Amino acid sequence: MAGTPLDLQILNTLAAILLLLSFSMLAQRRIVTMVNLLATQGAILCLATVLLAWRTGENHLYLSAALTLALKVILLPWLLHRLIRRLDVYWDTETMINAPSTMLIGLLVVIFAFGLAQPISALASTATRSTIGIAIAVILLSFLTMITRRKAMSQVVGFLSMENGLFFGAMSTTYGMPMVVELGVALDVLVAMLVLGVFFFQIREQFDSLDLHHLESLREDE
Amino acid sequence: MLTPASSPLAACLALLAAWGVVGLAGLVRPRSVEFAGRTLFPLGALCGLGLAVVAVRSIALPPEQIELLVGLPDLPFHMRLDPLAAVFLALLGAASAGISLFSAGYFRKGEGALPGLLCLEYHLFLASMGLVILADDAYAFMVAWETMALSSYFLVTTQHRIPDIRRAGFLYLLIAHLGAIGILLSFGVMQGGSWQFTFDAMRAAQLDPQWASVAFLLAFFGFGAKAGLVPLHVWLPEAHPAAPSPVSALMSGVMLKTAIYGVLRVTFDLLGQPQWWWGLVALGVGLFSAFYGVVFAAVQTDMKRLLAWSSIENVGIIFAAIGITVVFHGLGMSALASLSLIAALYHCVNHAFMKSLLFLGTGAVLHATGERNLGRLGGLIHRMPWVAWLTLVGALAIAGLPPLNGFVSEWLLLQAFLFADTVPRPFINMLLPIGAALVALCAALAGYVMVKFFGVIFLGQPREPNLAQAHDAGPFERAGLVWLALACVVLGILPVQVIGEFDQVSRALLATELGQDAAQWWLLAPTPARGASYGPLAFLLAGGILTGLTVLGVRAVYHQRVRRGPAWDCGFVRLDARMQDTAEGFGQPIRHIFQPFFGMSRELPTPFDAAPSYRVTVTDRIWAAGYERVGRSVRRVADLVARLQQGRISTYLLYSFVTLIVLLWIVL
Amino acid sequence: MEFLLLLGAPLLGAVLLAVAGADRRAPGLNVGLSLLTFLAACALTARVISQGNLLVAREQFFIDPFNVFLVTLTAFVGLTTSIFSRPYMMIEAQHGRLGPGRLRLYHSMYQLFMFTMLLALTTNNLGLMWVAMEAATLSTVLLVTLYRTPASLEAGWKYFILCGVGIAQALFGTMLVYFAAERILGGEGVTALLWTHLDVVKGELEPTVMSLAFVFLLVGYGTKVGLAPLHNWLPDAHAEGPTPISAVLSGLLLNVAIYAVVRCKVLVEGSLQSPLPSQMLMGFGLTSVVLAAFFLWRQRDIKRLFAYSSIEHMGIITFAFGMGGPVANFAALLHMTVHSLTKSAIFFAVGHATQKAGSQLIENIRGLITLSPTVGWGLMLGSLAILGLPPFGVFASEFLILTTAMREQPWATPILLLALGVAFAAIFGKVQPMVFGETTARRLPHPPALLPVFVHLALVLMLGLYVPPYLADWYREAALLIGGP
Amino acid sequence: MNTLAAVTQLLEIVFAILAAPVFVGWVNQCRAWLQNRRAPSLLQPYRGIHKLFHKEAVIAENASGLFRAAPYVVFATMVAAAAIIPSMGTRLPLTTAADSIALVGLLATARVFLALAAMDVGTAFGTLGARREMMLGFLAEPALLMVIFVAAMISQTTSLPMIAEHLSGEEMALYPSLAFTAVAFTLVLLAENARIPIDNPATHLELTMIHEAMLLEYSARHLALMEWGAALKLFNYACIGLTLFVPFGVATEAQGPVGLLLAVPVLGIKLLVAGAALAVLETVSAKLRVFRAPEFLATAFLFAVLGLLVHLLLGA
Repeated sequence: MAGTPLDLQILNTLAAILLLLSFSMLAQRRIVTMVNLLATQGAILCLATVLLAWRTGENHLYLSAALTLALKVILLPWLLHRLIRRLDVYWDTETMINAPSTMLIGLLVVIFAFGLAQPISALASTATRSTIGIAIAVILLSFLTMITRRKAMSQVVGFLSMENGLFFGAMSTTYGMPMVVELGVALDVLVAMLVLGVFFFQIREQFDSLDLHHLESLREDE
Repeated sequence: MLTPASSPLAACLALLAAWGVVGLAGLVRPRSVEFAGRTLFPLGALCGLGLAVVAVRSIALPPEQIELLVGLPDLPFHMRLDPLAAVFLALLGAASAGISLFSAGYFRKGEGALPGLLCLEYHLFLASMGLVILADDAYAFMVAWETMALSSYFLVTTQHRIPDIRRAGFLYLLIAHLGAIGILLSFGVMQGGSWQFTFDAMRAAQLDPQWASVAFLLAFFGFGAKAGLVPLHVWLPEAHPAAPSPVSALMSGVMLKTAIYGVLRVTFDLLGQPQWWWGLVALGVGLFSAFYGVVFAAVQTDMKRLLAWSSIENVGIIFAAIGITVVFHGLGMSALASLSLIAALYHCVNHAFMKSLLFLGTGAVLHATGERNLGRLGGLIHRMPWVAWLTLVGALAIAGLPPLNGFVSEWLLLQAFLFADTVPRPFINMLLPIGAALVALCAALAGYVMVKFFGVIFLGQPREPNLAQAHDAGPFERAGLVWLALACVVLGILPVQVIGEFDQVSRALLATELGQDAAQWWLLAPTPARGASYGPLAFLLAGGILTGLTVLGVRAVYHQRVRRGPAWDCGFVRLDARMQDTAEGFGQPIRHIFQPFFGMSRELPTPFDAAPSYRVTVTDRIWAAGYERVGRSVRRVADLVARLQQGRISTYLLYSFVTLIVLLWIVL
Repeated sequence: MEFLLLLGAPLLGAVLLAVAGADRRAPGLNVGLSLLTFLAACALTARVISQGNLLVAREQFFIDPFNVFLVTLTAFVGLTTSIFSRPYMMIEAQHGRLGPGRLRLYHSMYQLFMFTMLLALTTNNLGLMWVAMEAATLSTVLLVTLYRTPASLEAGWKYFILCGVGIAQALFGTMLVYFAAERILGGEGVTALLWTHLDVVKGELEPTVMSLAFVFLLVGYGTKVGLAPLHNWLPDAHAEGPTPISAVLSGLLLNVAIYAVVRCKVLVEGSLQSPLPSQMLMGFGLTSVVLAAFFLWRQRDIKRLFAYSSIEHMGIITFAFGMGGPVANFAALLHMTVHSLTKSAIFFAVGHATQKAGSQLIENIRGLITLSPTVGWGLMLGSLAILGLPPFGVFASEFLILTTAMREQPWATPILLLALGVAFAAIFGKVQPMVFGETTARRLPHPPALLPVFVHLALVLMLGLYVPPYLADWYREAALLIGGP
Repeated sequence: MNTLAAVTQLLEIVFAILAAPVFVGWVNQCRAWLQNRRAPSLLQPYRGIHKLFHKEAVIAENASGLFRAAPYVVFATMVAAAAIIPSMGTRLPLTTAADSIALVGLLATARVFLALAAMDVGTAFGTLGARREMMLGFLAEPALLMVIFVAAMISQTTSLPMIAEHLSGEEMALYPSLAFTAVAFTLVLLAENARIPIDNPATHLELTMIHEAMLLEYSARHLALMEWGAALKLFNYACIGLTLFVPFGVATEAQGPVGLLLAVPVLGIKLLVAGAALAVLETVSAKLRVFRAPEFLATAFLFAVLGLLVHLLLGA
């Protein structure tokens, strides 16, 4: 860390914070804090993008940073908070597996992700190639969060943190995707959120709770 | 395109197409019975007759091939007419002519499906059988094979309101499909690396013995499933009786022969040099099926099921004949091989006519009385003389009694078995003669079954009062029955000419022939050296003269007064229909002697019953042992697999997560 | 010009129907728009046949023999489904299951869904293809949850989450491809993601990165195809939505997903030179066929039954593409065509059958043939066709696939045949009592439009007996294009 | 067809028709002597037949045409069978038309027509008799065929005259296989002709009779023909046994007319001895239960198969 220039050091620390955030999201029970963690994750991602844009002079990165800020930091968390208040679903108490074992599995997943990223970062020409491992780790951790959650809302938060991980991955491997794709992805995420909002209201209306064990009627082993 | 006159194959294809057109014409006015009955079915019979004539004339001609436009882009349908195909086409044409004639008068209102639809499926069934016989590449064969199965499935389920008929239809199509999969696999093995699926490529492919045996066994399984050999026979006694009688006649008489055609085509033509031990497999399975079929036929109480079981017996005997043909051919005893092949072909043709005649007879009875259960029939000979006497011809023929055709094929088969002691293999020359004894036992049991069948239905007193209004068969039905009975008699009396035709097939398949040099036209002496000969015409003349002399002798001496009185019956006065032997009763000795074969459950009355009743149900053990067990195991696996889909979304996510990690691990 | 019409019509239609989706003429408009798209697709095909491959709008869109036949197929089935959905939706509205608002949503989403599929098929840019797939998923989620019943909500939720996660993996895979391509083609502009450029340079792409990318892409798009371990969402989604949507989902969306997988496989195969991708495809295909066959056994809902049958057929197609080689690819393309035609025909018949019987449970639907022969015969012939009985085209492609499998992978053939046998027993055992026997169904207010069912089955029967030469050449060209060992 | 062949053929037929009732009378006489009863005269069967011919035929109301035709068919088949058994000479033109398997077929035809006629009237006894007769039939036929097979394998042909010539031509060679088949054949003879161990020819006891049950409804001339046919059947079986197992004395081609003249008395003596042996066998054995018949005939089949195996092993 010492030999690299200052901005790279900051980028690496920001990546480390991202990893820490997704880890804490894995262990978190309260949905409100999860949404806040998601917002901070978005903020960190936006910061890193701005820093990278400044360092590499890729101006389209500024635009994607602005997009991330608008979407991932302001709009979506606000939407989620409003939903949480309207549906007053604050707790996602019991999970599939207790916290310590999820953390342990998370650790294993991170190790696997770093092992996986070795060949890619060896080839990457970008400055931030070392953070690819962290990006993959964030993706797999958020996948794990979705698996271990009982509430629909927390699954959605996991899904959005996976989007963040993907964006960070794109940013660290190839300084972001081509503009038209970035726009498309952002649009998709926005529409996805709208659809999810509609979903929550309908589920609430049908089952008067967002717990996923109502959504287990379509099965075949009984 | 050669003009139909000069090229028989084109003529055959034109006639099959004519059948298709006649079938489609049925849809023009589907509801009217007269249109379908009076015009279309006779037209179909004419096409059948034409097909028979063209086929018989082309048996002696060299093989001929045509490629049609239809088919896969790089594998169009190949068609081929060679002596083997010509014989079976002749069989199809002649038998279907009689059956179509009969069904012209048979189908009436309320027969389940619309008459027009029935006419379409019926003629599609005939056309697809014709195509199966003519097909010369794997794709065309498979398409024709399963169209045959499909069209016959729809015919079987015409009265689909009855649950048993639906069950029979499902079982039939399922086993037919499994058989077809077996055949497809065997074709795959047979092309042996040349990767073209025309039969010529398969003939050229040199398979090493193991692969050839695998191909043979797969084909044997596939065709045996359609022919109804024992382990795979369970669908036959269900499906044949479920269909309307002309269709049962067509299925039993002709469709089973396409399976036999398939085995002959694969064993002798496509696999080139068959190995002799294959014959033992065919012989063993054939004999066991024959014995199993006839024993079960003897205990049936439904007349059509009785005939279906008897079909299994006859198919078993034909497979036994094919078995010894392969044994002789494999061991190089060519004269005997051609003798037993001719016996097999002869029995095929005989059975087609005999069994169709019997099924059509039961059809006429079913239409007259509306009753299929033997327990509620009897004494019909008085009201249905035409049907009774013509069915008697069929019954005597299938029991293998001398002047008729059943005896000729049995005689040829026993002659072939008789020389089996010259087989060089040590144990085989002892087992084969005992095989002959088993064939004789089956023939005798067939006699038993036929006496029961004819006696219980036509003779004795009518067991139900409403049998009195039974009316005889209509003109068309009589014409169909007479055509088939005539065929039985002609085949019985003129074997020498018929065997002359089959010689072409033996020369084509086994490169040897029987050669009818010494015999006059009326005497059948296949092996002059052995001095065994059988002249049915002289035999019949001598019998006729002796009977005539007896009648004249008696007339010269006898007291001519005749008085009709009540039956003597050892002096018992009140004689009613219930005192006769029932169908179960007639089968009782067989149930007693061959006890281990049957799964029997008896309901014995207890002394306290108000209305004591005794009922015995005979079930097929193979169904319980084999098929239900397979069904249970598949259900168990299905339950196991269903556990994958428990409905919780997190488990589904876990599946995809684990798949991702595993794949990444592999790629690393 | 046709290309603009091809994509413009559905997009414009979506907007138009969003506004006027509720009134009586909306279904007619829907049919008109689909007809317009179909004509555009035919014109486009004629142009591609005459002039060969086509690059439009600064290489953003690319039409070659492979995707042009899929475009025509999609447009055609889209047209017939819209014709079928007209009476179907009127009857549903009459039965009070759908209000005017929902009809508007249905029609606009239908056109949007067609647009996204055509976009995914024709685009040259892998990223844009991903966006189109994601948009397709979103539009169908709304369609699946149209009835607002608890079951449809659950199905929609699972469909959304599972496919969302799957598609996210695909996005990461696309990024890895972009990363590998950028090192060769240079970072400026968009060329690094254009399939035509990637296809040219696929030899030099980095093997390790490409294999990782392929894994992510396979798991991603594989979820959309419904391959075995990732298939759980498919039966629920296809069974709970309205029947026209099930028909389009089963018939078309699975084809588009397989198209995407094959596009990626072509790139990865070029760069990897090892049989790993095809082995993976074959592995997925075989597990799908076997698992689906045994799943079929316990089904009680007719639409779930045919959803599992779709999984089985997608397994066969993936297995065929996995084997590679001109014959197998030809058979796989033929199988895709006949499968989508037959499966959509079956869903049309099932749609009316469920409406007549008033329930989707198999034991409540009895004796269709007696009350309405057309629906009964349509369902019977359709299920016989899907089960691969010869006169129909499905047997033709299965014949080619099985015979190639006998040569390439002799060990796989018995497993395939066993699965086909079990599937036959399961499906036919359930369909037969539905079609035959005493009837419990009731008359429908509107006469069902069953012309599409018999047009589809006639086409499949034709493909079974006689594949027209220009169609055969089309498939051969596409098969060579896909290539493989 | 030279005259000698025609004469032999005619002689065979006439001799068989005339000698059959006498043979039955002779067997009944021997049985009576063995059971120390006064024996009925040798010509008693003739008197019975003559009486029956002059009686008025009573036919049941629901009897069909088959019932009236059956006696003539049965009688004619039995005469045809007698025509092709080389009991006296081997130069029989009719044997070219029918070999030994056709002979078995003829016997089967007679049995089937008899059973059908029995079922025609529809009484309990008729159908019971028919069922039992067919049961015996299908058990006996394989054994009979194996017997003929062994003889055919020994002489490499299935035509009866050539078998007779082959067997009589050899100098007095002992065939162990033929010994076994002889035992089998006697058992089959007893079963087929309703002799004591299987069925008592003289009885009218409803439960035990098999052959008599089928003739229950016949009267007058039809009954006469049926009785004569049954006698002919016994005569035929005896002749088959004599031809196969006691072949000497049959006039072959070479011996010309003199041989034929000599053959008639030799056949007479052989028949007398056979009749006596049959009577002894009947008086010695007791009647078996009907369902013991299968074991009885299974042993017959076993002996025939043993004869076959012995032939295959020892070549004789």
